[in-house]
Amino acid sequence: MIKYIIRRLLYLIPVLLGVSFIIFVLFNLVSGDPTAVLLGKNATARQMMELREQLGLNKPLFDQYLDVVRSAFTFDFGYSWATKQEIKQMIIQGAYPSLALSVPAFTIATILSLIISLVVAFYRGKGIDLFVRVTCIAGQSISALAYILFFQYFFAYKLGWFEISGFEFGFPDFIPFIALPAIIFILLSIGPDVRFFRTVILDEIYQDYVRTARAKGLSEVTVLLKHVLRNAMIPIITYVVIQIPTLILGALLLENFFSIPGLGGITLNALNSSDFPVIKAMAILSSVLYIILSLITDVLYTIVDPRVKLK
Amino acid sequence: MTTPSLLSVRNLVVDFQTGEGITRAVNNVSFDIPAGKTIGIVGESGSGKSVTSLAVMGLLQKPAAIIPQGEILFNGQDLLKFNDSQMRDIRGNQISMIFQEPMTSLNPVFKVGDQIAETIRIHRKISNKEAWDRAVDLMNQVGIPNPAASAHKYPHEMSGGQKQRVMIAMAIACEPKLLIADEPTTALDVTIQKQVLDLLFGLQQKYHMSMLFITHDLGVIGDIADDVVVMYRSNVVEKNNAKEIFYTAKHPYTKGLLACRPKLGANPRRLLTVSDFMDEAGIEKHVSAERVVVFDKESEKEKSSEILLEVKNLVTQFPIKGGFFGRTVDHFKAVNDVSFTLKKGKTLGLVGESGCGKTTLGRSILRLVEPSSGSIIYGGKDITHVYAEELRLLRRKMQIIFQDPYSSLNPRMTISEILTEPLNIHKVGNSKQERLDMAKELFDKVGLKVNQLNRYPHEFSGGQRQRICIARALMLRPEFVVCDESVSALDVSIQAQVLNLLLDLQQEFGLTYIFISHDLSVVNFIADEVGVMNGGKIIEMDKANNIYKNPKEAYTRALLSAIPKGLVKSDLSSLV
Amino acid sequence: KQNNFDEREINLISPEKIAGFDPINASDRYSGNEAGKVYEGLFEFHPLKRPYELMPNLAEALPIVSADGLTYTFKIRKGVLFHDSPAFQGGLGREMKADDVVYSIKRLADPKLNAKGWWLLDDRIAGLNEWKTKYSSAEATNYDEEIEGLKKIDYYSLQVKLKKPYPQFLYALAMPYTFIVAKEAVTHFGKEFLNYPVGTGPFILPKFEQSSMITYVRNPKFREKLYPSEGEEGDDKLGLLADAGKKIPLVDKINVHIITESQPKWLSFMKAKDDLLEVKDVNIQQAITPEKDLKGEHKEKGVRLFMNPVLDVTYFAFNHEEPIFKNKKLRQAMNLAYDRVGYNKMFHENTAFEANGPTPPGLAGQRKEFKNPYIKYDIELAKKLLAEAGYPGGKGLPTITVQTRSDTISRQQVEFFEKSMRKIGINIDVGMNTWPELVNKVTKKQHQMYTMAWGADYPDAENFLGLLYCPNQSPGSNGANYCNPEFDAVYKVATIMQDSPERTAMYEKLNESVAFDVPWVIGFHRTDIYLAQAWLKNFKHMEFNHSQFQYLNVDLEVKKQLIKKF
Amino acid sequence: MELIKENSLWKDAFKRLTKDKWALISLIIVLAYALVAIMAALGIVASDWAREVGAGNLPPSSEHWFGTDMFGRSVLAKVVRGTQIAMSVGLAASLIAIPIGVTLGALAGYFGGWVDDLITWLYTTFSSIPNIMLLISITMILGKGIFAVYIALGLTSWVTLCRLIRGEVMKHKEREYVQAAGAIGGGHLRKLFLHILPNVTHIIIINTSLQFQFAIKSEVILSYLGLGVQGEPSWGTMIDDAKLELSRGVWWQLASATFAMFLVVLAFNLLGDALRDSLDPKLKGK
Ligand SMILES: Nc1ncnc2c1ncn2[C@@H]1O[C@H](COP(=O)(O)OP(=O)(O)OP(=O)(O)O)[C@@H](O)[C@H]1O
Ligand SMILES: Nc1ncnc2c1ncn2[C@@H]1O[C@H](COP(=O)(O)OP(=O)(O)OP(=O)(O)O)[C@@H](O)[C@H]1O
Ligand SMILES: [Mg+2]
Ligand SMILES: [Mg+2]
Repeated sequence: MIKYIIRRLLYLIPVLLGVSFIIFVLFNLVSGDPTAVLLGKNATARQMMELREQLGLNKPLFDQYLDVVRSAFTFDFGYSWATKQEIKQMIIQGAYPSLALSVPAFTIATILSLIISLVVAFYRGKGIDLFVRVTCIAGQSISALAYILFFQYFFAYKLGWFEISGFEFGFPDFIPFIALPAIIFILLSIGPDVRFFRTVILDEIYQDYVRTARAKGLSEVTVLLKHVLRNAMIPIITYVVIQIPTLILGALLLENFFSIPGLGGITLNALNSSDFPVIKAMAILSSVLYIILSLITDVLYTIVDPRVKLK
Repeated sequence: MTTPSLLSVRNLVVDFQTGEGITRAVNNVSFDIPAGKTIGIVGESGSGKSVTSLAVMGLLQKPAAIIPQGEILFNGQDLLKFNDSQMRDIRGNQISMIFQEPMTSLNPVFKVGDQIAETIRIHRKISNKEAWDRAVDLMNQVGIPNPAASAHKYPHEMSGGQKQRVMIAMAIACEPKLLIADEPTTALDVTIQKQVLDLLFGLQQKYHMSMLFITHDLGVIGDIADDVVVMYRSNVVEKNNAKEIFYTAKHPYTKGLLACRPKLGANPRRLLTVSDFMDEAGIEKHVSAERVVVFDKESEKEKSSEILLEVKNLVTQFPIKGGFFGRTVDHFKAVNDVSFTLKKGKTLGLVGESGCGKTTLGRSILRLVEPSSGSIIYGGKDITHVYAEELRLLRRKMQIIFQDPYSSLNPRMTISEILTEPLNIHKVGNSKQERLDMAKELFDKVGLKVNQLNRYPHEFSGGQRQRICIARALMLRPEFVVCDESVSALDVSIQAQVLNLLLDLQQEFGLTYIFISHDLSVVNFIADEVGVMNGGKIIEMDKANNIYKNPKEAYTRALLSAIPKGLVKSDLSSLV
Repeated sequence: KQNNFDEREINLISPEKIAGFDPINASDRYSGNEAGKVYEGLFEFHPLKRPYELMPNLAEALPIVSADGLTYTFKIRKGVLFHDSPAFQGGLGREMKADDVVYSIKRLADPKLNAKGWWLLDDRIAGLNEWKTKYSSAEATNYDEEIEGLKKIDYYSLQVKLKKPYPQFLYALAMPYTFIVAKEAVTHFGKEFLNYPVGTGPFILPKFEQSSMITYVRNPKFREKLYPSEGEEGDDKLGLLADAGKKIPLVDKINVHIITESQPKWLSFMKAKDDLLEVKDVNIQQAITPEKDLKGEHKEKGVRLFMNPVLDVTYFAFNHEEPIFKNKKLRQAMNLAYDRVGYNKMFHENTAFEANGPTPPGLAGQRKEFKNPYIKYDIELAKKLLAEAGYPGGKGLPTITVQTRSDTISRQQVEFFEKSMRKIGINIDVGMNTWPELVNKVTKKQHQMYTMAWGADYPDAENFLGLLYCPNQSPGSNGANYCNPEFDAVYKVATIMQDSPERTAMYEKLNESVAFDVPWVIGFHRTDIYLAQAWLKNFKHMEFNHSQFQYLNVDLEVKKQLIKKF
Repeated sequence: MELIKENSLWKDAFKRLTKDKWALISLIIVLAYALVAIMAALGIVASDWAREVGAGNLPPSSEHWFGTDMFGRSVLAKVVRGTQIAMSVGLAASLIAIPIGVTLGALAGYFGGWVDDLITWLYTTFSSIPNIMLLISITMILGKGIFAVYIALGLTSWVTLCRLIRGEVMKHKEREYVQAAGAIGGGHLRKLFLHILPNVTHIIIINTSLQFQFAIKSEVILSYLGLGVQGEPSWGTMIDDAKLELSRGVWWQLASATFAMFLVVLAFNLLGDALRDSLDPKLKGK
C-alpha cells in the first residue's frame, strides 16, 4: 500500500516533465512576444528589447525549458509578468473564492444527482425515467450564459434574494455571494451526472447478488441503497474525482459574471496578457492535483471494493 | 402421501413477455411438499425448474413474467395473493433459497459474515453483535473452517465450495420451514459436490426443514430426495417416490435421464440419450438392445502403435508479480514436470480437481500458453520453440475445445462467421460460398439445424453451444484435439449426446483426443488411458479400467468415492 | 448586505481588475484612478475648470521655466506627510521632500523595473537615459548617483534640466506615472511594494489584496487641502461649488467594486449598490432615450445623467506597408463607404461625434468649422473612387482582414464595417484576437487593417498627431506605419514649441492634412456617459480623473429618502 | 438445405434500431440536421444569411419566424447556417478524437507492457492539463477559425475515450473467445480488430454521442472567449450575442440557438443509447 502510493507519487516526475513540455511549447514557443503587451500602449522598441532580456526570453530554448521544469519541481513560480504579483500569493488568494464556490456546489450537485438517479433507477422503465433523462439533457443543452444572465437579472436583481455580484472573504459572509452561482453550477452539472450515474446503477441492478438480497426479504429501497449503490460506487468515484482538478480552475464564466476574484479569472487574465509564469503555475498545479486525486481514487477503491488490491 | 403438505403448487403457469411475444416457461405444474420431506425436481436445462422456484419465492422478474393461473399454497395461504411486505416476511424467513450461481450470488463488497447476519437482523429483533455471533455459528455448522475468521472474509477470498456453503448458511439462518436449493452443486466439482450434498441432507434432518431440491442429474437426487418430480419442456411428466423412479420409470424422458449418465461399472460403446427413448415430439421409442451392449474397449479399438504426441518434463509457470515496481518476484508452477506419450487415434483422459493445472497443460501443448521448459514433440517434430508462421500452420492439425463453451464464442459474431473464420485465416476453400457450405456440412454433422447458422451464440442452449465449439475445432480437419471440460458445464442428458458425438467423430476422422474433466466416470467412459493430476503433476497414469478398479493413490480414491452413485443397484438392463 | 447611513461612504465601480499600486506601472486609466486615491503628483488638473487647467498639488506653485524652456525649477509644498507605515521609523509617516520627487522620477527610469511609464521621460531629461543604460547591466541600480538633469536644490525645491523643449512636461508631472513614493516604503516592502501603497494622498489603503472590492479610508493626517471655490461658469448652479472652501476629502470611505461584465455593473448600480456608473455600449440603450435624454424610470429615482465628449479617437487603421493601401483612392473609397451614421446609431445611440481628424474637439489644434470631405456617407462616390482605384465594383481586390479584439462588441463592430464595405463590393474578414495577439500582430506589422481607440494621456494634440508620426511606427504607437515626410517635418517642429497660436496653427494644419491623405478609415470621438445617484455630490465629468475622487461628497439625507425607490 | 441470407452485426443492428420508435425519431432528427448542414455547406440553403431581411431586432413574426438580429439578418437563416458549423465541429472533433483514442487505447490495453506505460503516460499528461487551457492555447496557436476549433476539440477529447477503451480491451483480451481466435491461428491484428473491437463499439458509440454535444457546447464557450468561429454565424456566437441583447429584451437569438442545440443533443443521446443496445445481440428483441 505505502509502496504503491510512493510509486504513484514518483509517477509525478514523468508526467510533470510532459506537462512542462507541452505548456512550454504551447505558450513560450508558439504564442508571440509578450513584451509588447506587458509594456502597454506607449512601449518603445528599446524597452521591449530590454524586457525580453530581463524575462530571459533571449536565453537558448533548452535553458528556458529547463526553467519551466525547475519551477515545476520546486513549486517556485516566481512573479507574474503582467501583475508583478507573487504567483504563490495570487493562487492562494484566488483559490479561496474559487473553492468557496465550486466545492459546495460540486458536492451538492453530486449528491443531488446521485439521489435523482437512484429514484430514477427505482422507477426504471417507467415514464418518469424518460422524463428525467430528457429534462437532464434539456438542462445540459441550455448554455451557461443563458442561466447566468437570466438568474442574475431575475433572482438577484428583481427578487433581490441574492447579491448581484462580488465576494467577501470569511465563512458565513460569502454565502449570499456564492449562492446564486452555486445554484447555476448545480443546474449545469446535474444533467451529465444523472445520465452517467443512472447507467452505472442500472448495470448493477440486474446482477445475481441483487436477487439474493431480495430473497433475504430486504425491501427494494434497502437493496438499492445498500447493495446496489455500494457496488456502483467504483465508476461513480472515478467519474467524480477526475472532475475535481477542473474545479480549481473555477467556473470561469460564473466567476466573471459574479465578480468572484477566483482562479478562473486569474487564468483568463493570464491568457489575455500572455502572462506565461501564471499559466505555467496553473497548469502544473492542476496536473499535480490530478495525479494526487487519481491516487486518492485508487485508495478509495480499496475501501469500497475489497476485491481491489494495490500492489 | 399422508403427511399434510407444507407447500403445494397447484396448476401453476408462468409466461414470459419477450420481444418475440409470450413464451410459456412453466405449464400447469402441480406438486406438494410435505413438512420435513425433500422433493427433487429433475429436468434438463430450460425446462422451467428455476422459474418454478422463483415463482414460489415471488422473485420472478416483473413485469416480464406473468402468472395467468395457478396458486402456490404455503401453510394453506396463497403466496400469489400476498403483497410485497407480506412476501418479504416470508422470504428468507419461512422460505429461503440457494441459487444456481454461488460465484455471482454473493455481494462482492460485503463481508460474508455481514451478509449472513443481515438475513437474521431483517427477521429477528436482535443486536448486531448477536446476529454476528449467530452468523459465525452458522458458518461453523455448514463446515467452513475456522468460522470466526472466515466471517470477516469477502466472497472473492473464498473457494467456490465455500461460497456455496455461505449461501446455505444464509438460507438456513432463520431456520426456514422450506429450503429451495436450485442446482446447488452444478457449478462445483465432484469432490466438493459430495460434501455439499451431505451437508444439505444433514441440515435438513437437523432443522426438520422441507426441501425443494432442483437438479438436472437424477444421480445426485437419488441419495437425498423422498419424492421426485420430473419436468420436461415446462411440463411435469412424472411424479414418484425416489426409490420407485429408479426401478419403474414410466416416462421415456425419465428413462433417458437414468440411462444417459455414464456408469463406472459398464463400458457401453455409446451412451444412451434421451433421444434414444423418445423422438422430438416426445413419443416413446423402443430401445434396440444392441445399443446397450457392454463391451471391452481393448478388443474393440484396433491397436495403433504410432506415437502422435510426446510430452517431456513440461513445466509451465506463471509469474507472481510483486515488489516495488511490480516486478516478477517468483513463479507459480501451474504445470510441473509432466511427461507422457499419446498414440494416434487414442484418447488420454486428464482428471483432477479444479485448479490442478489441467487447462494449463492442455494449452501449453498447443502453445497457447508458452511452456517454460521441457519439450513437446508432435508427429516426431519438436514444436516447443517453432515460430509464429509455423505455429499457425500447426494450428490446422491441433485444435482445442474450450472449457466454457459460452465465453469462448465471440458474442458479437454470427455462427456462420465463427465457423468460417478458421477457413478464412488458412485460406481453405476458394469462395465465400464454398466455405459456407463446408460450415453447413459440419454444422449438420454435429446435429444442429443449418437454418440457425446466422444466429448469435447466446441464442443457443449450453449443449448446442458446445457442439458449435466442437464444429469450429473440426472445421480445419485437425488430427489432434484437446477437449477441456467439454461436458462439465452441460446437463447429463446433453452431456451424453456430446460424448457420443465426440466418439463418432473420433471413429470417422481417426482423431486423437486429450480429454480433460474432473468427472472420473465421464473420463473413464471416453478415455483409453487416464492421468490423474494434482498440483500440476500427473500423480498416477494407467488404463482407464485399472485406475477405476484399483487406484494406487489416496487422492485418486478420494475422487472416486466422490462420484454420486444414484441408486447403484439399478442397472441398465432393468430399463429395457 | 444593507446600505449603511451612519458612515459617509461612496461606492464606485472599476470595470477592470487592478493589478497593483505601483504608480510607475499605472498605465491604464483604471489603475491610475486607484493609484490617484492614495498617491499624489506635483500637479493635478483642476477638478472644475474647463478646458483642463493644471494646478499645483504637491508642488507649491507652477515652476519657473528658463527662457530656452529647458530648465524647470520647482518648489515643493511644505508639511506634506506620507501615510503612516511600518516602513518608517516609529511607523509614522514622515514629511515629503524634494529627494522623494527625484527618487520617484528616477524609479521611472530604473532599468530593473522596466516601468510602463518610461516612454514619458524617454530621452527628455538630461542624463537620465545615460543613468538608465549605465545600470541596465549592473547588479543593482544606484539611486544616490547625481543626475545633472535632476537635482535637488534644498529640501523643498528641485531643478530639472531637459535635453530639448518638452512643452508637455508639466502634464507628465500630473500623470500617475510620476506620483511621489517614499524610498523607505519601496525598500521596506521590496517586491511587495505594489501591495502596500504608501503615499501622501487623501485616502489610505493599508494593504491591497486581489478581491472584488477595494476599500479606502480617509487619511486623518491629510494636509489642509480645500475644495476649489471657482470653476467653469454654471458650476455653482449645478451645486458644484456648495462645498467650496471645505477641507477635503469630504467622505470617510470609498468602496471600489471590481465588476467586469456589463450586466452585473448595470444591475448593481440600479440596485443602488453603487453611486456612479460609467455607461458602456449595451447599457446606453437602457440609460437614455433616442433623444439622448435620461429615461423616465431613472429620472424618478433621482439618477442624474452626464454626457461629455471624450478626448479620444477611434479608427480602422490601414497597414501602409501593404501595397494595396498605397492606393489613396482605395483608402478614400473605403472612408466614404463607411456608414458612420448607422454605426453611431447602433453602437453609440448617436452619442458619438464623427471625427474630422485625429485631434478631438476641445484641444487646441482642431478647428470647429473644418469638415473632413471623406467622412460623409456616399456610396456612389465611393464606387466611383474604387473604380478609379482600379477595382471596379471591388473586382481584383483581395479580401481584407480586419484584426480586432475578440469580445462581442468588437466583433459586431467589425461585422458592421464588413457590411458597409460589402455595399461597394469590398470583402472583409473579421480577425478576432485576444489582446496579446492583437498587440503582437500590430507591433510585428502582421496585419492589413485593425481597429483601435486611442485615449489622451494628456490634453495636447501632440498626443494624437503622434499616432501618424513616422518614427513612432510599430512597435510604436503609429500602428498604421503611416509615413508622410511633410507631416513629419511639421510635427517635429510643432511638438517642441510651447503652447502658442503658431503651434495651434501647425497642429490644425497637421490635423487637416491627414484628412485628405486618409491614413485611416477614421471613426469617432466618443462621449463619456455617466449615471450618478442623486446623493453623489460634486461629480463633474473629468478626462484625467485620477485625482477627482477626493472632491466627491455624499448626501446621506437624500440617500435615506430615495433608497426606498430602489 | 435451405439457403440462408448473409447478415452481420451492423446489418441487424440497424434492423433492430428501426424497430425502436424513439431511436428512429432521433435518427431522423440527426439525419435532418446533417442534411441541413450539408445543404448549408453547399450553399443551397441560408447562403444569403448575411442579407438584411428587415429592420434590426424584430421579434419572431409570421414573415420572420425566428425574428431578426441587430443587423436585421434573419435569425432562422443564422440558425440554419450555424447548424453547419455545429455539425462539422462535432464531426471533425470526433473524426480526430476517435481514431486516436481508439487506436492508442486498444494498443495500450492489448499489448500492455511498455506500450501501455507510454500511452498511459501520454494521456495522463494530457488529461492533467486543464481542458480549457489546452483549448484556448491551441486555438490561439492555430489562429482563429473553424479549423482551429476542430483541432483543439479533437486533441483535447481523445483522452477519455482512450482511457475507456484501454480498460475494456484489457478485460476482453482475457476472455476465452480471444484465445479461441488464437487457437485457430488468428494473429494479433485479427484478435484486436476483428474480435475485441466489435465488442467495445458500444463505448465508442456512446462516447461519440457525448463527443458531439461536448464539441457543440465547447464552441459556445470558445465563442464567449472570442476564440470561436469567425465571419460565420455559429450557435456559439448567437448565444454570446445574447449577453448584450437580453437586457434589451431580445431573447429570440438565444432561444432559437438553444433550442436547435437542445434538439440535436437530445437526439444524439437517445440515438447513442439505442445504438448501443441494438449493437448488443443479447438485447435482441428486448
Ligand atoms: N427473464 C426471462 N425472460 C424470458 N424468458 C425466460 C426468463 N427466465 C427464464 N426464461 C425462460 O423460461 C424457461 C425456463 O427457464 P429456467 O431458468 O426455469 O430453466 P431451468 O430449468 O432452471 O434450466 P437450468 O437448468 O439451465 O437452470 C427457459 O426457456 C427460459 O428461456
Ligand atoms: N493466466 C494465469 N496467470 C496466473 N495463474 C494462472 C493463470 N492461469 C491459470 N493459473 C493458475 O494455474 C493453476 C491451474 O489453472 P488451470 O486453469 O489449469 O486449472 P484447471 O485444472 O483447469 O482448473 P479447472 O478445473 O477449474 O479448470 C490455477 O491455480 C490457476 O490459478
Ligand atoms: Mg435454473
Ligand atoms: Mg480448466
